[in-house]
Amino acid sequence: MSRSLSFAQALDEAIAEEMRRDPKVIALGTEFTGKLVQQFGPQRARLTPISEAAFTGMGLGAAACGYRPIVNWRSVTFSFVAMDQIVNQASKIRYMLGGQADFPVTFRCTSGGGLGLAAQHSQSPYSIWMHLAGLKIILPSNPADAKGLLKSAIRDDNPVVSFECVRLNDAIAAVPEGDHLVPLGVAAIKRSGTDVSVVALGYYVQEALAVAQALARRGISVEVVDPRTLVPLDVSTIRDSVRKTGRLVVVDEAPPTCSAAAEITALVVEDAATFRALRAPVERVCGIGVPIPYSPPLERAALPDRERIEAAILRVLHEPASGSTRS
Amino acid sequence: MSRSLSFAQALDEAIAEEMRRDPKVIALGTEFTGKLVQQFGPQRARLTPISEAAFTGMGLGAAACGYRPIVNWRSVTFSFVAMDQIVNQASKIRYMLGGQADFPVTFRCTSGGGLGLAAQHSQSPYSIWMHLAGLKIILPSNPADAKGLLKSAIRDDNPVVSFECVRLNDAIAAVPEGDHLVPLGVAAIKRSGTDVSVVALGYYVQEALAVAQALARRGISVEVVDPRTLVPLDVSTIRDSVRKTGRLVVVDEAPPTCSAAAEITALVVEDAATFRALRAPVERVCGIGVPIPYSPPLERAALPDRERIEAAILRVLHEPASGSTRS
Amino acid sequence: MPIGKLESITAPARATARESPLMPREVPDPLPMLRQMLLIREFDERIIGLRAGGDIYGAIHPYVGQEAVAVGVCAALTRADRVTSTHRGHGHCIAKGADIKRMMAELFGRIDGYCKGKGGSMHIADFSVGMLGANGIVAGGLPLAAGAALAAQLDGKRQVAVCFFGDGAVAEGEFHETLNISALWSLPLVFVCENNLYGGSSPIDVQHRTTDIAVRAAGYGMPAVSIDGNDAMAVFEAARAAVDRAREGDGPSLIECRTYRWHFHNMLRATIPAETRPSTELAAWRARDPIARLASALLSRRTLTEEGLTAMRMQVRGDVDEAIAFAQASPFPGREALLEDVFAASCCHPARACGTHDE
Amino acid sequence: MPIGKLESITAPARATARESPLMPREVPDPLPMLRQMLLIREFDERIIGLRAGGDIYGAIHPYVGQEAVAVGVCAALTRADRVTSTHRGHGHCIAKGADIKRMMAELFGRIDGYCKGKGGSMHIADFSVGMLGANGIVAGGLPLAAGAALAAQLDGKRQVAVCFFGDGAVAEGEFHETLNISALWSLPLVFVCENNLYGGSSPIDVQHRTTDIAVRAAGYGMPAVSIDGNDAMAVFEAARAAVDRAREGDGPSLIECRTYRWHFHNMLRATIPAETRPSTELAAWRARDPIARLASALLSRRTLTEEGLTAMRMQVRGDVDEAIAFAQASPFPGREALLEDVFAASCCHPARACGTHDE
Ligand SMILES: Cc1ncc(C[n+]2csc(CCOP(=O)(O)OP(=O)(O)O)c2C)c(N)n1
Ligand SMILES: Cc1ncc(C[n+]2csc(CCOP(=O)(O)OP(=O)(O)O)c2C)c(N)n1
Ligand SMILES: [Mg+2]
Ligand SMILES: [Mg+2]
Repeated sequence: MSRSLSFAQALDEAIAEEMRRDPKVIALGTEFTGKLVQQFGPQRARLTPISEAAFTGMGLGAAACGYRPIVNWRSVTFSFVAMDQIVNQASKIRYMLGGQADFPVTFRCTSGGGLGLAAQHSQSPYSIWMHLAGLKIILPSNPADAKGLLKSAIRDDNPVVSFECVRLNDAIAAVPEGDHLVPLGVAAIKRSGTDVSVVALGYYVQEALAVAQALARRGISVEVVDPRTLVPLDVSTIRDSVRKTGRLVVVDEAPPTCSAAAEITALVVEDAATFRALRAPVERVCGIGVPIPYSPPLERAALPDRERIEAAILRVLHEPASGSTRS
Repeated sequence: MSRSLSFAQALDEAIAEEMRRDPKVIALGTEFTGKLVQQFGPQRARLTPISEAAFTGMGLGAAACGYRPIVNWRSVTFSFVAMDQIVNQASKIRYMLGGQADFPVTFRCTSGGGLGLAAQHSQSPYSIWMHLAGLKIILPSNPADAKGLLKSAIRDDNPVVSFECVRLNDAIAAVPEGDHLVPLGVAAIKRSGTDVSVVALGYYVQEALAVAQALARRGISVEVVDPRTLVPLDVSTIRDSVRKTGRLVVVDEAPPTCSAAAEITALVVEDAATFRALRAPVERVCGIGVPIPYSPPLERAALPDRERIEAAILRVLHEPASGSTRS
Repeated sequence: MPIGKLESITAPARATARESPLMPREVPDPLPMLRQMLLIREFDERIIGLRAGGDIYGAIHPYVGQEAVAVGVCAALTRADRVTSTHRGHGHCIAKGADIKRMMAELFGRIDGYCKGKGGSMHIADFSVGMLGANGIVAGGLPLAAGAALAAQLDGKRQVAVCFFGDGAVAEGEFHETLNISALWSLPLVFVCENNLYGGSSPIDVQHRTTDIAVRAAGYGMPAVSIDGNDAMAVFEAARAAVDRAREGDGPSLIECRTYRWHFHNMLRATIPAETRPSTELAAWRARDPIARLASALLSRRTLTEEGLTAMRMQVRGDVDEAIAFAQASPFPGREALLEDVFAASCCHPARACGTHDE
Repeated sequence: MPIGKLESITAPARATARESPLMPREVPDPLPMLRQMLLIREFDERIIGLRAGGDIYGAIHPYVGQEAVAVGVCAALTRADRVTSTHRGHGHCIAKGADIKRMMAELFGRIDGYCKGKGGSMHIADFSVGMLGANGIVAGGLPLAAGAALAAQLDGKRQVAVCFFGDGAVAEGEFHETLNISALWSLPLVFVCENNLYGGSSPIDVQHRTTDIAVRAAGYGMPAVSIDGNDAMAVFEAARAAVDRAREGDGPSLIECRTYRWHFHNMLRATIPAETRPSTELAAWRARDPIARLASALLSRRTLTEEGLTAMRMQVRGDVDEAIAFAQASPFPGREALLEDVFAASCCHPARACGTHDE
């Protein structure tokens, strides 16, 4: 049984269900979606001042004392104000303290461009968090995964960062009824294929699927892998796919340098069996390495689109025969 | 003509020379090395309160108004308190404002482990900065480069971040006399070789050189490439080297995930000609993906060492014949 | 008395100071001020429709209702003085002397915009008039303004810097750090808090226990004053005192301007957000319209006639029409603009250097 | 009067409060306090030599001279109350009841250390006694303490939280944000500022124009008091008042303890850093030794005899000897420990998942 929900509704439902399920789950943020304050009262759903560093650290501190806070930074942009608490405290505290306590805190934020919000408010910096050891990271691509991953994140005994693509906010799709959970660390093959593997992140999963469908009509079989969780990353599913297809395109809107796409590429080529199976250079279809511009035509040019995804797929397929690859 | 200087002295000399050369160069920080206040007075060498966010933004603001501030965060750890000013302001401001002003500010910090300072004070997070578009990044590996790169950074009209490995602080080597400049964006081949390319960063350049020397005695010819500048990265020198040797090992103390090492790996395999030349999986010899532990044996185990570098070189050399690679 | 009264510290300006070309007007000319307030209002009322119509993208934050603050403060400044602004920045831009044509072109995402269309509403800047930029980060502009004040202090040319920010920004660490360091270094900086009683959609008591913002300055040994932010002349007086003080090398001060925004916090899509604030509160503040207040004072003093006022209204409407026409006529930036402006010319572009793009 | 006097707000504890097992002592027992101060001093004097000798690694920040603060404050706390500490944290650990054997083993980097040797001096914690951790980040512990206070408030069990921090930390944004939010929410939190007149090697006037830290609290509507931090009983009294207030649900307060460190700021290598502070200042503060002060008060009151004091000194020396022997006997962690403790067991290790390691 399932019903249709928007991405935003699915996330709200996850929060409400977990707050109902466990009285230790509390919420902190400068604004809430859904009816959190009405449903759970101002003690458990705490509207905070615009003090991200303080309430991020408070989430961590309350987690150390038996609570399971959900801290909402809103745009990931605002988390940079709280970066000390994330980098120097949350990502290291359990290890530094020799594992003497758990810190079950969930940090939520929105990410991504495409809404004309310009550079500061159009960031996709998950790789910054991935680089740290000690934070789990989810990046759902549809309402069902959003709900299931966020619920798992809240129940996880570790700090988890949930990146929620702004462009998916209104996306509507089926979400299973009941206590729908998606485990952390398990990728989903959203479409199977044999000619090329496309690992796509967040919003770009649907775009990759659309391209795959279009290419299917031309006899090209594209496998679309959605990692869903960036830490821990399900590298074996990705490598298996590449070992099968021999070709890899990674699609994400973050700029390429030191990105998740760079990591996925490196993980594939440093594994001997996968490296041997690889029959073409890896293609990264990423955001262009500039701050995201405001003007719509420039913003469109800065972000990946179906055309660029398709072109990259065709390039890796024709390599080396057609000589059409970049060099 | 040259004389021997420590890494720290070379950096101090760079600052003092540039402050003498240009009255618009000023310094901000909670502590100074050298005799900055005595030499240039408390107006130009400003001891700040422990307010990294404020004085980072002030460096940027003063740069917008005709000065060339050198902002010293000391440990990169403390820069995370100022991350809003770095990520949301410094890295994006010129682009967001359509290039109507330049922001010639230099941010200095120390990085790296190996001194028993534990997780918070043993970070090497340059890839976090590399991921942003709009900051240049230098990472010198010896006193001469340190001086020459820092002087270029101060004269550059853009925000530049200087990462200075703590373990190199006391390293002594020849530094040319006079106005020694090293251009940003130009890698150095610190040793040429034909069998395998080792791209090493910061402190690990000397370690890679030591391994290369040892392996030379066994008839293995290792090329050691030092990028020196991470943004802009001299990718053609790296690719040329790999096209020549067909094998690549990247060495750095940062954890591998979404690191500079990941980026270098991706840049190599996404280039068709280099990919075709590659005869073995790429090896990343990185810090283990954990917060750096305090206890010396654990810290040693967390960081790369000559043994691990050598083992990785031997693995890529024997691939696939010997079957000794990981899989 | 912990909270310094700016009035009490305002010595009569020195003769040398008066002669300086950098000095602000001792007595402001209220007619241009009124005209600027009308222009700001017209501009920001019109952008609501333009956003709804899809001519403007992303987020807009209208300044309507708060015009007296930007105009009163900037009347105390010279062109050489510098300001930093916020997400709600159009009023500050206009008051500091930016050209509404280029502002509008920026909002339209066009090449003739101040940022060549790259910045949009939250990043408009005009360095040529000392407007160092709007800012999408709450309190993010304060350190930048302190940097400008540091530059001014080192230059020794009696320039000052002003940072505008909201009541919500007072809860951020950057507010505290900037007040502390600027007080410590006696920077020529004026903190202008526009206390409009809400931070985003949250009432001010979600932010602060002490909703009196001026009281915060005492802890830094900084004089502060809390004033009626809807009275342009009162704002000017307080700003002049603070600016004089800064110019004389006597350090920073804080001005809390109590005001109110007439519209929604922001508009992110084509629909106009529903009002969530109490309607009585809104009505009370609309009755304290800063424009009507200045206009009626000028009318009663006969500095202005009804016809003059009507002409002014017509004029600003025409100006905004012209700005819109200018923006519409300006082309969108071409694809080549995408890779420009990341770095000053002195360097190669990292994206090109690392070769990861399709271009 | 902007600065609340804690004294004035301290109502006599209610009967129910007195009966609670969570309530601190109304009248402290000074002998254990003296003993703790002696132990802290002995511990931190000894680690200097151990750092010089290479038994301890990285950075140490001796607490010598400031013992009255940690001990006075913690005497007003129960085990269920929680504290966060700083880079200079050994004194807080000992005063809150941590075991010096496991502290010393941590400093030696051994498996029996509180953090299994992974944390070292700047990260010692003992959650079982409510010591939530030293912290290498100036002001970094304040938000964590506020989180503990939030948990306590939600639990409703009358626990309180205390954060220790230095005068330098007051310049950080996290100080401000935490004071603001805890005042707003009336969190059961006590801010203890150890004003030792230096932030690192910089004198306090490099940090603040107003070197009076207590005055900062007024802006938040928070009571504050500035006291002699070398007087353990005065610290206890102020702490008890603040803790009672927090326990009663009346919100946070700030206590500024004026004190002085006897040694260098920190020691990062085997050599002992040269003293940079004026020798007269140092001498004056050494003459105000908090231990001598409490001891002589107890001697003159005959609560303590000279022999008793000597015995106490011998005893703490023996305790530290024992701790050192314990640490020396404890093995270094094995290589397998490297990958443990990143995540709670509920998960797979990301390093393993991504397969980038040689293990
Ligand atoms: C660091 C940060 N946190 C949160 C936001 C989201 N945000 C944008 S405007 C705003 C409210 C700001 O309130 P105030 O400073 O009073 O300005 P006003 O909108 O009332 O003019 C918030 C929370 C932000 N832009 N930056
Ligand atoms: C955010 C941050 N900036 C800088 C430092 C470096 N640092 C360590 S201790 C210290 C001085 C702190 O002074 P104070 O808070 O007065 O504590 P004290 O050392 O006097 O006990 C500094 C600057 C740091 N640890 N964290
Ligand atoms: Mg407001
Ligand atoms: Mg201090």
